[in-house]
Amino acid sequence: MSVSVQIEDFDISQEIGTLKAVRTDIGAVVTFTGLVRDMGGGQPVSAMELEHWPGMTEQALEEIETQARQRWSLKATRIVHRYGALKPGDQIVLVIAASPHRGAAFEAAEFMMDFLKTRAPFWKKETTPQGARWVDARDADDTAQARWDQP
Amino acid sequence: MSVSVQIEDFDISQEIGTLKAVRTDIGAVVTFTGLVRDMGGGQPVSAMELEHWPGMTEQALEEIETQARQRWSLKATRIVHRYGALKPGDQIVLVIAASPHRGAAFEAAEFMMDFLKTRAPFWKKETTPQGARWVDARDADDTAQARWDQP
Amino acid sequence: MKVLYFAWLRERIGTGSEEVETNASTVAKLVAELTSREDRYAAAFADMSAVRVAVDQTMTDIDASLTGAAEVAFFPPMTGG
Amino acid sequence: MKVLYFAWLRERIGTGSEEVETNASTVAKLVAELTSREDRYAAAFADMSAVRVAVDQTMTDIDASLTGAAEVAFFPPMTGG
Repeated sequence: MSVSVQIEDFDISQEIGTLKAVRTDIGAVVTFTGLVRDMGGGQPVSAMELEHWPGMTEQALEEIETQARQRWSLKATRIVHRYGALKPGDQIVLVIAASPHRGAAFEAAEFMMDFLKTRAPFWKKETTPQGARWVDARDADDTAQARWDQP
Repeated sequence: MSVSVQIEDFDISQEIGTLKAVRTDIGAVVTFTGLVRDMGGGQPVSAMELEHWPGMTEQALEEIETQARQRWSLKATRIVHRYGALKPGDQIVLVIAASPHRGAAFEAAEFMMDFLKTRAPFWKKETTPQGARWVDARDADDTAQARWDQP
Repeated sequence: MKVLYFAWLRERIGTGSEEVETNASTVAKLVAELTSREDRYAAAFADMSAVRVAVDQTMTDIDASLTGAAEVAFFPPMTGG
Repeated sequence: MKVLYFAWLRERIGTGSEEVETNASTVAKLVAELTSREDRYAAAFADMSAVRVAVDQTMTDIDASLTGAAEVAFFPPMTGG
């Protein structure tokens, strides 16, 4: 269980390798990787700047990880989120959930992503031919997060 | 869209790299990796032998990939399944689903795994202190697959 | 008729693939014929609820016709992934 | 009182962090006070439905008390992931 907020890129195989290095009781590993898309709001995107709230961000990601581990039986979790200057195709975020069985790993990874979208203090600014603009929060992300409240 | 049935290990970062090398319209990549667990049926497992049906296996995996791409808007998919002699901690299977948005990527990856569990001609034999035994199919896997039939 | 066996069926019968001379018109009749021939087939086909069948690489059941078929495969439920 | 601004709030106000001398008892009163001081605050706080608030790093709303608080942060809805 650990989180990193960093400028540097990450390597998924290496991150999984670290999680499973010390154990052989993991049967299922689910990863989610978010990438910068070349289109946003109907406009071509040439660059993205990711702003965050240093200190607060780590705390928010740890809280999301803790909640996931309270809800599912997980052997390992990991969240890596980048900030700074990115371009289309670049990796933004990595979430990993490892469990003995696949159902828990899938659900926990999706849960962490849904919460991260609405609860982690990051703000995206995209550069388009019409200039730079801050990305609006999507209602769909609030809906995706809210479904985990249901009993 | 491609499948591989191989003895060799695979590298997840490299597999994702191949999928996204030629495009920047992917926002979400979900991977599932199945690993050999050190316990099976309450017994410690020291080794696993994976038997398959050459020729038929590739066809079954391609059919699963095709179905996933008919149900969700996916930019890329990939299935790699190993056979032969494996040991606890080894990677068995990799499924990747890439989409502009995360919901489709999560669902498609889970769909492909559920079908793979019951529709791909593989059979596992585990070595335990009580000798070698063929792994029984799990009812839970049939249930997991059947839920995709619902409208 | 080419007949394939996988996993513990292959082990009990002692081969993964063989040519069988038969006029059986259905999978069930082929199973009965093999079972009467030798004990190792009887051992493999003792509990048909644990056996799955494919005719010409298409999953089917014990009552499937073998008319025009080139290949039959017998195996336990799949455990991939 | 330490006040933080992120994203387009930071851009409109022209700083990400500042010390503000205030006796405002709630977030709403602080916003009103800043808005009356300078146009750049008025521009940033023109539509408070698009602004989120945290007091001492806990998400709250515009009516939250500032009694005993050391830090207030203003930012648009988060867009991580």
